[in-house]
Amino acid sequence: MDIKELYQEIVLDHGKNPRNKKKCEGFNKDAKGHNPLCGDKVHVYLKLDDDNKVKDISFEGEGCAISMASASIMTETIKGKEFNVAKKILEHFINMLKEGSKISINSLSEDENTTMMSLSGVKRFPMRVKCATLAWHTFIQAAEGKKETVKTEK
Amino acid sequence: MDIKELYQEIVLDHGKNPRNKKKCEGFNKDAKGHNPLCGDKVHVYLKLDDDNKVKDISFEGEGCAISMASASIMTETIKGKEFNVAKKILEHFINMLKEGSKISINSLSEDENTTMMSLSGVKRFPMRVKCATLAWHTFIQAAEGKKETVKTEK
Amino acid sequence: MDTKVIKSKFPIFKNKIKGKPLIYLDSANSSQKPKTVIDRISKFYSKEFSNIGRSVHSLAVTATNRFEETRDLLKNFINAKSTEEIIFTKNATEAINLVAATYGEKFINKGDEILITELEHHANYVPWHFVRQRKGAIIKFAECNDKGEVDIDKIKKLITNKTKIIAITHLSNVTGAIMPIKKIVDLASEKKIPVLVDGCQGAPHLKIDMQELGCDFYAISCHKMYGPTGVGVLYAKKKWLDVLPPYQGGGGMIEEVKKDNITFPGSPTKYEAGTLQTAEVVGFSESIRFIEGVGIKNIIQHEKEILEYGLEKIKKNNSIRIIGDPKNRGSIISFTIKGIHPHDIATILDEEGVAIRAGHHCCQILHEKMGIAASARASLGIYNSKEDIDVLSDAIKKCNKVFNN
Amino acid sequence: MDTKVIKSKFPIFKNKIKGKPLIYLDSANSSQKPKTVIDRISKFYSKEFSNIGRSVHSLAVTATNRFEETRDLLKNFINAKSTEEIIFTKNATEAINLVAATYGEKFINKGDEILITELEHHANYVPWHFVRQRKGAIIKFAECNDKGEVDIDKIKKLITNKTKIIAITHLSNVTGAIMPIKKIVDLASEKKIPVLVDGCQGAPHLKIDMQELGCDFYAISCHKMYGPTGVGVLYAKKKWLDVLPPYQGGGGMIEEVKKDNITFPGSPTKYEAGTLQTAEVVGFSESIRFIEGVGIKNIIQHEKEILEYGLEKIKKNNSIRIIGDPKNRGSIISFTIKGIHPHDIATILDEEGVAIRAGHHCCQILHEKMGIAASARASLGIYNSKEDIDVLSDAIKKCNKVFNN
Ligand SMILES: Cc1ncc(COP(=O)(O)O)c(C=O)c1O
Ligand SMILES: Cc1ncc(COP(=O)(O)O)c(C=O)c1O
Repeated sequence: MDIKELYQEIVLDHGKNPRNKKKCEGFNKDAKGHNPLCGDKVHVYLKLDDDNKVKDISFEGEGCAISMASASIMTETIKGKEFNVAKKILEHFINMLKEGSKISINSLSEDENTTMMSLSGVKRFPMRVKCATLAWHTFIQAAEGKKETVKTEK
Repeated sequence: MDIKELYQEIVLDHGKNPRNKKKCEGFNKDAKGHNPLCGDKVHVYLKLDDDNKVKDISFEGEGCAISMASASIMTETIKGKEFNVAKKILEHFINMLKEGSKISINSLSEDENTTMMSLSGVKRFPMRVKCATLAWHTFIQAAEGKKETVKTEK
Repeated sequence: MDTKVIKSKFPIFKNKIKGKPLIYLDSANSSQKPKTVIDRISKFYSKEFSNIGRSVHSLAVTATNRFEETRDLLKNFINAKSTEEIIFTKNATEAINLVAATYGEKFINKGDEILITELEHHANYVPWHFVRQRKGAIIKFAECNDKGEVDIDKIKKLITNKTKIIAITHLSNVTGAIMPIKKIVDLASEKKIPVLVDGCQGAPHLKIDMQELGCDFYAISCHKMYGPTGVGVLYAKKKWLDVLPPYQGGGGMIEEVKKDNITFPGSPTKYEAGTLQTAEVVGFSESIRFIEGVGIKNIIQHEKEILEYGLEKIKKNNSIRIIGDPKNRGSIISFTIKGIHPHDIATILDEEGVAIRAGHHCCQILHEKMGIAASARASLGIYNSKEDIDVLSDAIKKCNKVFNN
Repeated sequence: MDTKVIKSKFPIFKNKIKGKPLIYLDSANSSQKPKTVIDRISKFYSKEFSNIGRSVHSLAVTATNRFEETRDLLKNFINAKSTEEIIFTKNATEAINLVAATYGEKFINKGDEILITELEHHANYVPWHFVRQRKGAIIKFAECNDKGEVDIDKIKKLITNKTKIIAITHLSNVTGAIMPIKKIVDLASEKKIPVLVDGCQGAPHLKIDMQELGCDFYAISCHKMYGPTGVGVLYAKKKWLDVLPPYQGGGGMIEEVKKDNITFPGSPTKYEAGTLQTAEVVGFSESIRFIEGVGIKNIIQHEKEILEYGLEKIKKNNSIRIIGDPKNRGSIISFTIKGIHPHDIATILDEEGVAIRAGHHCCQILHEKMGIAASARASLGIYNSKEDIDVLSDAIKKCNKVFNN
């Protein structure tokens, strides 16, 4: 396998030009994530409406291409979706990163699916799984209103 | 070599019936010795006259056969001798224990020499050298008027 | 159990001592290592070595995985609730120091009481002595009886409202007494007092199940479990690790470092500062596999047989005094011979290829209680056989002969 | 120096990483081990193993002698005055913690100042942070300049009558800056301030002579000196060890233990509690022999050549920023590539068989100063060659290619 399978064009694009990298207006939840090993940091802002739907989501932070791309892709993918659906997507996403399985969720468009799948190369790089999941865990933390910084340790 | 070369009759005799094991009358110097590893303890009492001659010497303590025999033999050997001669004897004694050399000091009678040499078996047992020298070092400590307990460490 | 087969797995037994086969009866001091453990260390250094947890290159990933695998194995072996409860230390001594220092700093104040027993190894007294000095605390010693065991009533009587911790050995390294940990934990938990168990002799010889024992802290010495030197383990309930301060500071155990403040991550990271004993921990995984391969039940059964055989045989020698006679006893026989100092015994036994230990075995308080300065100690391991005991017994007779008594 | 011959002495280089030869550039993290070290450990466990210092049987005598031989070797290697000045610890981190805890307890009080630098590894900051917390002391940071070095004037200016210790790295593990220890010691000794040197990167790469440096404490990490994991060394002047309190408590470090008091022996015994890293220390003797065999002068000369070659080559790549440009520099090159995060660099390099480290290298203060969160670091060992640098340089170009920049 070529290293390009990890750094696919979609990943590089999201890494270099992350979408929704700002503090979104009117957010009502937020949380911080931190990977002390490499210094990756992310701050997720979330506007969750009363029906637990993600009205808006954005992030700020710095880190490697994988973590930035993953955060960017996450915001694009789950904006407008139910929190429960988002959780389901994360489940599939983690399975993809760890087991190499496909993502198959009805509520994901083909485009969204392709974009998510662009991170599948991470599977071969176990040390980088944390980079790919940091933003997602931080999103969950924000949605569930927990206060502590998400930490990915050793 | 047989273990009997370490535990020669003379050594066993002195170990079981140590000579001068008491607090001698009129001592003017004393010191304590301690081997924390095995718990050997010795307390040497010394009457040194103005000319630095050992008028009387005795000891109290408890420990293995080697340490008790060595203390007992020491008191017999150096009683009546000059401090400097005693130091010389110790030097030869240590060389015997470590290098296997003979003791050859003019002021030692043939009997005294034989008795000292009965400890020569210790050479093959490096862990036991400390047992054989504890009383001697404590004697030097007492003679030189130092206050700290002599310690034989690891 | 076929000890010939077992012995063949330990390279050390291929060597002769003074021309005689090695009869190793000093396992309570440190056990010998099976070939699988020795080879695992070599292989790790030759094929997989890298510093763990800190780099993203392949070697570091492998090394980190191997290291954490051991934590997983150990978690299952001692039935901890999570790997967060398993901290690798330098030795059991450091494990107890870690608890004394951090728990002492946070929870022990002037006039508070630390409850230990007269059986304790210096490793389970000196660290508390430091807390006593630093905090003005009081150490109470539960008394040991003639049988070399501590009656639970003696402990009960000493518990007061000021008792802040009970620190107690699982299996005495001198008398072999096995303490009723579960009962002590029940007693202590009525008053919400945490219990630290010095498991140095427990871990290699007993079934250790943290959920069954219920203790708050358990200290393990890997080199007594057929493992490498340089590693110990502290098991601690997560609720304690969550509130106790860090111990040693350095790389790997921090979260965010600023000039005016530092924050720390959760356990076990918080307690593992600097470069760890990577190769040793990886090697230790093979010790656990070895013990599990033989089976802890088989080990207990085998050692019990040898112990009973040994006690019976040695008791026949009239000049021998066995130190302690606990009802519930592990694989240790400490003894003295009338008229022969333990050091002399050890030397004479060594001439016969028999390795035992002589001294106070880091238990001065207990020896003083027994009215002796030192004792000789034969301690068993998985590799010992009845024949070993026979050689020991003959060698002891030789002592009598040399000393004409 | 023929690095082919040197590499052949390290079994790890027989392995392929992702099908490619291993180019190991992570020695500042931990060095690889020569076969002699690996085999010494195996041999020790297979033929000589026993716990040391505690038993009188033959194995214990041999083991003790082997262990103490290493102390002797090391004493000569670093030119200490006596073996009493050599204490074996778990790692360098523990060595610094030992000093911070004991010196801090005895000599540092509220308002006193601890002087360190912005270059320090967390191992030489966090332990002092604990002293700050415990004692209400103040930590002052001597500033690091653009070149990644600390000017001695910056240190001089911060010395006051309240300065109780200066703790400083010998060789920065990020910028490679070599600090003028002797001059700092001269400065400090005018005011009778002791100097602790974090010698983790100094010991493997520089000539270290305690009489020449004149420092009071020197911390060493054996696993960075081609030695086993699980061992560090604290060198300390005897005058300090004579007055400082003990650190960890347990077996082996006591003199007399009573219920109401405990007395302690002299150094190094006082500081070596519990079962030591016997096999590791014995193995380390072969590391010293290995280094002496190659010759420290040859090592310095060789690493200098490779370093210069590497710096020149890497500087040619316009997208690279090298972190620091110290006048006096040891074998470390930390860098960033524009638009590529260090973690991504490390991953891409690993695909080429090149092992480097990415992160803050336990130096968050320094990284913040340099305005970055992380960097990539290539660090040299005795086995690295110019060809390794060529592979590194090509691999870096690959990073540029993957990221299209
Ligand atoms: C400069 C420096 N100091 C301290 C340390 C810590 O050494 P150890 O991890 O062996 O305790 C290191 C290595 O990580 C280092 O490079
Ligand atoms: C009961 C007991 N506690 C503590 C220790 C200390 O263990 P370590 O030397 O591995 O720290 C020992 C062994 O020496 C022991 O037998």
